[in-house]
Amino acid sequence: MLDLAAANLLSPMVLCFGLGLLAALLRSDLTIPEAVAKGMSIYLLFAIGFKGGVAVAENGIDAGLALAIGAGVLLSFGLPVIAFTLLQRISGLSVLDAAAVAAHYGSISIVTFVAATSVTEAAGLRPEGYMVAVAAAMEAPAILSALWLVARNGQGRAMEPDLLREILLNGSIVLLIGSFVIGWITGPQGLTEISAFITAPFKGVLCLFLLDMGLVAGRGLRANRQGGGKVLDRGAIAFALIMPLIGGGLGALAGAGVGLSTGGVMLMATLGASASYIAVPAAMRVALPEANPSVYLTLSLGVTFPFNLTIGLPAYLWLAQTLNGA
Amino acid sequence: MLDLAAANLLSPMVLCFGLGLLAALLRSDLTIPEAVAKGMSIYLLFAIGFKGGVAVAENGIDAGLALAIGAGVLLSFGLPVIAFTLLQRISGLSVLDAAAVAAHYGSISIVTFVAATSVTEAAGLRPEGYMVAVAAAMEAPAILSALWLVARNGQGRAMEPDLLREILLNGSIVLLIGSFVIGWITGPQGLTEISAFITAPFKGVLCLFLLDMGLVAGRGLRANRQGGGKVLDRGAIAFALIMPLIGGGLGALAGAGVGLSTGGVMLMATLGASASYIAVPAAMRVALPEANPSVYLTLSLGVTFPFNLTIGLPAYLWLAQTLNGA
Amino acid sequence: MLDLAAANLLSPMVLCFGLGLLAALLRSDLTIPEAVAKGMSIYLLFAIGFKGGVAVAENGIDAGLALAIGAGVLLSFGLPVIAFTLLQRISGLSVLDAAAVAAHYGSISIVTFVAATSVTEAAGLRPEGYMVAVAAAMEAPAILSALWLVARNGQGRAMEPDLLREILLNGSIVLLIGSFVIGWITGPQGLTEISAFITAPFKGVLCLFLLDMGLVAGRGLRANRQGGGKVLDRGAIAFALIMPLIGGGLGALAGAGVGLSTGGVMLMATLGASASYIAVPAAMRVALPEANPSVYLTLSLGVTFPFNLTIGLPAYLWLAQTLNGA
Amino acid sequence: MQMHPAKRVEITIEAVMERRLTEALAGAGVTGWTVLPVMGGSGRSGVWSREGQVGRAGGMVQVVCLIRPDRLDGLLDAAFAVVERHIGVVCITDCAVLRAERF
Amino acid sequence: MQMHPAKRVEITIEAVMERRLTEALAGAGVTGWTVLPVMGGSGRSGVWSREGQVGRAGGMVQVVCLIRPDRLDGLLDAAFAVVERHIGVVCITDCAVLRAERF
Amino acid sequence: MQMHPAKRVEITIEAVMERRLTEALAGAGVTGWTVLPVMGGSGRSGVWSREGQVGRAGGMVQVVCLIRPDRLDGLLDAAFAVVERHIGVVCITDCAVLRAERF
Ligand SMILES: Nc1ncnc2c1ncn2[C@@H]1O[C@H](COP(=O)(O)O)[C@@H](O)[C@H]1O
Ligand SMILES: Nc1ncnc2c1ncn2[C@@H]1O[C@H](COP(=O)(O)O)[C@@H](O)[C@H]1O
Ligand SMILES: Nc1ncnc2c1ncn2[C@@H]1O[C@H](COP(=O)(O)O)[C@@H](O)[C@H]1O
Ligand code: NA
Ligand code: NA
Ligand code: NA
Repeated sequence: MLDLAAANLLSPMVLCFGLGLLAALLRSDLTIPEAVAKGMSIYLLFAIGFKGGVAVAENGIDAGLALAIGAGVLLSFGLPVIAFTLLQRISGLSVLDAAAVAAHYGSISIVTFVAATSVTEAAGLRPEGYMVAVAAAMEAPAILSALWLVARNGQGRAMEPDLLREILLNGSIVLLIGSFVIGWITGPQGLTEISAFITAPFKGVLCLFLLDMGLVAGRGLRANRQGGGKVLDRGAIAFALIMPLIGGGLGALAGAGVGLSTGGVMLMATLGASASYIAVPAAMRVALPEANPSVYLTLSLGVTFPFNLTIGLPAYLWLAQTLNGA
Repeated sequence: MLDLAAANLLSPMVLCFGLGLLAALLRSDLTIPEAVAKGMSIYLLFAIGFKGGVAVAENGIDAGLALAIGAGVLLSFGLPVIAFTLLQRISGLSVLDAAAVAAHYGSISIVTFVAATSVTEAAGLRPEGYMVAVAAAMEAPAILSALWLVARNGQGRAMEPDLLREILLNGSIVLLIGSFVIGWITGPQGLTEISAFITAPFKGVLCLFLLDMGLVAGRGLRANRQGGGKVLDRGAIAFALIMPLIGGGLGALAGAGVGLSTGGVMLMATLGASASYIAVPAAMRVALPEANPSVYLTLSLGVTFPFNLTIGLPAYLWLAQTLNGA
Repeated sequence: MLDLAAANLLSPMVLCFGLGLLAALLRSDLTIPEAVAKGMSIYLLFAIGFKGGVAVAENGIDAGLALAIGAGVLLSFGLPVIAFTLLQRISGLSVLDAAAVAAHYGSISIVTFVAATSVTEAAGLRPEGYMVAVAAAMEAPAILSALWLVARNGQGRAMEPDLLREILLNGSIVLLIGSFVIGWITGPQGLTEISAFITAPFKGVLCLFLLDMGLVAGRGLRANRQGGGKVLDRGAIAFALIMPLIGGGLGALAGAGVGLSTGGVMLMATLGASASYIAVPAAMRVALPEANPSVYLTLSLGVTFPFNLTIGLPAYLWLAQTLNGA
Repeated sequence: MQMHPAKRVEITIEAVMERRLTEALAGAGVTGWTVLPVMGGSGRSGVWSREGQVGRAGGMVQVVCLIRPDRLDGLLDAAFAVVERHIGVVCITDCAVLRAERF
Repeated sequence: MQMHPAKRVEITIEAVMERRLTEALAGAGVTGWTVLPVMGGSGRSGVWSREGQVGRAGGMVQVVCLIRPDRLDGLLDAAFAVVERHIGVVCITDCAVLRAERF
Repeated sequence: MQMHPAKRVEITIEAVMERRLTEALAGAGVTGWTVLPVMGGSGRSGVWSREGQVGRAGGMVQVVCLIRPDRLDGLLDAAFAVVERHIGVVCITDCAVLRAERF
C-alpha cells in the first residue's frame, strides 16, 4: 500500500493539485478563468459518463446495477446521520452547520470519482461502467437526510418544492446520466467516433482541472486563516480526516457486499469517502442559508478533498483489493 | 433512406443535441459557459475551413468553385423571396417579421453544415473542399434580399452603410474564409502539423457543441411556450418544416446542376435547407429592430435546426445520391 | 536563411497571426473570448513547462542550467539600460515612457518563446529542456532595472514591497516553473500519461492562440492610428525593429558563451529579442502609472512581436546555427 | 428631452437566489429588470471572489430594477421576502427615465 | 474631499448597438464612458439570459456615462437617436464626482 | 419598508489596482463592497475594450460601496490615496438601504 501511495503522490494529477495549492497559498495571481474551469468539468463529466455507458453496452447489464445503486442511495441517506452524530460529539459546530456539513459527506465529489477512475485504470482494473450511474444517484439523498436532521433538531422549515427538482436535475447529474445513456446507446462504435476527444486527452485535462481545484482550495484555506482561523475548531478538522475513512470503509463494504469487481469496490469506497463541493453547497445556500459556507467548504474542499486525492485513493484501492481478495 | 435516418438519429451528435434539449425542457441548470461555446464554435469553423482549404490544395481548383459560389449566391438571394411569399400565404406574420424570417432561411447555419460534413464523411464521400467558401458566400446575400422585400412592401428605410461591412466581415465569415485560405496555402503539410488538433477531436467537440445548441434551443422553446405560445401560429411552424425541404431541394438541384460530387450536392442541399441563427439575427437587430426576435429564432433554432439535424441531413444525403445516380 | 524565412512566413502559425491582424484591421467583429484566450495560454505554458521538465529528467542536469540562468538574468538586467539609452537618442519619448518601454524589452514574451520552440523542433533541434526555467528567470529583473533607471533620472519613488512579490509570483512564472518541476519529477512516464493532451494538439492550439494575438495586436494598431498616430514617432518604431536584433544578438552570444546547443542558443536569442506584453505592462500600471500604455503596448505587441514571429525567428535560428557552426 | 421620475433598485444577491428573486418580482407585477454579473465582494460574511469560488456557491449577481415611484413598496416587499434570510444588500436611488411608458 | 455635481446616465442596450451608441456619444463630444456586461434581463420584449442566448442576438450591455450637468441634454439627444427604435432603457441619476477636470 | 439614507460610491479603476483599493478600504474600516466586471470604456487615456486588451493591462473593474453617510469622508480619503495617480473615476450618489445594521 505504501508503494501505491507513493506512486500516487508523485503522479502528475496530484502534483498539479499541489502546484495549485502552493500557488494560492503564496498568493500568486495564477487563476484559471471560471468559464474554462467549468468547460473542463463539463468535459470530464461527459467523458466519464460516456465511457461508463459504453462499458455497460459492451458488458451488458446485470442485477449488479440495481443493487449497486440501491447500496449507494442507502449510503447517501445514511452517511449524513453518522457524520452529524460524529460532529456533535467532536466539534463545536452548531446544529445547522453540522447538518450542512453532514449533507456534503453523504453526497459525493465527482472529481474525486474521476481521479479514482484514473487510479483504477493505472492499476489495470476495469470497474463496472455503471458506477457513474451510482455516483449520480448518490448526489441528492444526503441533502434530504440533512434537512431531516435539521427538522428533527427543531430547526426545520418547509422544504421548497422547487429545490428538490433543482437538486435532482442539477447540471452535473443530468450531464453524467445523459452521457452515460448516450454512451450506452451508441456503444463501442460511438466511442470510436469520439475517443480521440474523450479518451486520449482525458488525463491531461484532469491535471489542469486539479490545478484549478488546488487554486480554489488554497484560496479557501487562506481566506479561512485570515478570518482568524476561528471558524473551524480542531474537532471539525479531525472530522474531515476521519469521516472519509468511515465513508470509504462503509462504501467498500457495501461494494463488496453487492458483488462489485475490485475496481467497482474501489470506486464505491471513493464515493462513500468523498464530500460534495458543488451541488450540495448550492443546495445549502438555498435551504439552509444561515449555515456558514466557510465551514462546509473548507472541510470538504480544503481538507477532505486533498486527503482523498493523496492518501485516500491508494488506501481505498488497497482496501478493495484486500476485500476482494485480489 | 430509413436506415440512414435511423443511424443518424442514434449518432452521438444527434443524441447530444437531444440531451441538451431535454435538459432545457426539464429546466435543469445545465449550462455551457458562453465563452466555452464560443470557443468551440471558433474551433469548428477554423477546423472546417482549414480542412476545406487543404482539400483544395490537394485536388486543385476548377471551374466548379466559381460555379458553385455563383449558384450559392443566387440561392441565397432567391430563397428569401420564396420564403417570404410562403409565409405571407400560410402564416399570420407581419411584413417585417416575415421578411426577417426570410432572411434567415436564405442564409445558412454553419453548424448544420459542419454536421453535414460529418455525415458525408461517415458515408465515405469526399465533398469538394471549396464548399466552405460557398457556405461563407451564402451568409450575406439573403440579408440584402430581405431588406429589399421590406422596402418593396413600403416599410423600407435607408440601409446603414456600416451594416453591410459588418455583415460581410462578420467573425464567422472571416474565420471560415481565412482558415480556408491558410489551409490552401499550407496544404497537406500544414494539415500534418496541426491535424491532431483539428481532425482527431473534431467530432467530440461537435458533440459538446450540439449539446449546447440543444440547451439553447430548448430554453428558447420554453420561453416561447411561457409567453403563451401566441408568438407563433401553426402556419409559421409548418413553414419551418416545409421551407428546409424546398431550400434543400433547390440546393441539391443547383449542386447537381453545377456538377458537384455527391458529397458536394449533399452539402449544397444542406446550405439551402439550413437557416441562420447567429449572423442574420444580429443583422436583423440592427436593420429591423421592430421585427420580433422570438419569431425568427424559434423558427430557425427551435424548429428548423433540429429538423435538419435529425431528418433533414439523411434526406439530403439520399437526395444527393439519387440525383447523382450514386 | 531566406529559405528558413520563407518557410516560416508560410507556416500555419504565422498565417494565423496574419489572419488575426487582417481581421482586426478590417474591423471584423471576430473575437476570441478572453476566457478562451487565457485558457489557451495556460495550456501552452503548462505544456511547454512540463515538456521542458521531462527533457531535463531525461538528459540530466548540468552546470549549463545555472550558467544559462545566470546569463539570462544578466541580460534581463542589462538590456533595459541599452534600450533606454537607445530610446533617449532616437525617439522623443519621455523618461518615464522610455523606462517603461525598456522594461518590456529586457523582459521576455513567452508566446514568442513558444513559437521559437516550435521552430527549433521543425528544424530538428532539441534545445535544452531547462530553457523554460531561463525564460521564467528573465521575466522580472528587467522591471527592477527600469525602475532603477527612473530613479536615476530623478523621478523615482519607493517601490511598493508587494509589487516585487506580485512580479516574482505572477501567474505565468508560477505555472511555467511549476509545470517544469512536475515534468521533471514525473519524467518520461508522466509525459506518456498526458502527452495526448500536451504534445499532439500543441501546435494547433498555438495557431488559434496566435490568431488571437493577431486580433489583439491589430486592434491596438488601429486604436493607435485613430489616436492620430501621434503617440509614436518614427524613432520609437525604429527602436522596436532594431532592439530585438540587439537583444537577439546578445542573447545568441550569451547562449553560445555558456555552451548551449544550437537549439538552446536560438531560444536564448529569442528571449533576448522578445518583449513582454503581459507581465511587464501589468507591473508598469502599478509602478509607473503615468507612463503611457499605448506606447509600450504598441511597440511590444504591435511592432516587435510580429517582427520576431515573421523575420526574427528564422534570423535567430540562422544566427544560432552560424555561431554554433552547425 | 422629457424625463420622468423613477426609482432605481439594486439588489446584490447570491446567484442561486436569482431565479427566486425574479420570480417574486414578476409575482409582484414587476416586469423589467437587468441582471449584472458580480466578480467579488466583501461583507459581513467575509471576502469572496469569483475565481476563488469558495464561500459563495456560484457567486453573486446584481439585479437592477427601474420602477415608477408608486410601485416601489410592492417591489421591496416582494424582494425582501426572498432576500430576508439571505446575505446581500438592497440599494434604492432616485432617478429619472426616458420613455416612461416602459415602466 | 472636494466633490462636484454631475449626472450619471446608465443606458442598457443591445450589444449590437454598442458601437453605434458610443460613436454617437463621441460625436456629441462625450468622451468618457464605461461599458458593463449584462447577464440577462426582462422587459416588454420578454425574459432573456446570456446563457440561453435566444431573444437577444449577442446579449445586452450597460453603458454608464458620468457627465457635467450642463452637457446632459446633448448626451441624451445623441443617445436617444440611437436607442429610439431599439429595446433598452435609459436611467439618469444625480451624483457627485471627484476630479472634476476629467468630465 | 424601513429605509435608511446611505451613500453609494462607485469607483472605476484598473484591475491591477483592485486589491490595493480594497485593502485601503478595509484599512479605513470599510468592510462592505461589491466588484463588478467592466467590458470596456473610454476616457482621457483613450478607448479600450476587454477583448482588444491593449491599453489597459488586464482591464478595469468597478468597486461599489454602500456606506453610512457619516463614513463617506473616510472612505473617499482612503480611496483617493490609491486612485490618485491612476486613471479611473469616482462617482458618489445618495441612496437608501434596507437593513441598516449591515452598513
Ligand atoms: N456595504 C456594502 N456595499 C456594497 N456591497 C456590499 C456591502 N455589504 C455587502 N455587500 C455585498 O453583499 C455580499 C454579501 O454581504 P454580507 O451579507 O454582508 O456578507 C458581499 O460579498 C458584497 O458583494
Ligand atoms: N424596468 C426596467 N428595469 C431595469 N431594466 C430594464 C427594465 N425594463 C427593461 N430593462 C432592460 O432592458 C431590456 C429590454 O427591455 P425591453 O425593451 O422592455 O424589452 C431588458 O431585457 C432589461 O435588461
Ligand atoms: N465620464 C466618464 N464616465 C464613465 N466612465 C468614465 C468616464 N471617464 C472615464 N471613465 C472610465 O474610466 C476609464 C479611464 O478613464 P481615464 O482616466 O479618463 O482614461 C475609462 O476607460 C472609463 O472606463
Ligand atoms: Na460521500
Ligand atoms: Na438556407
Ligand atoms: Na527581451
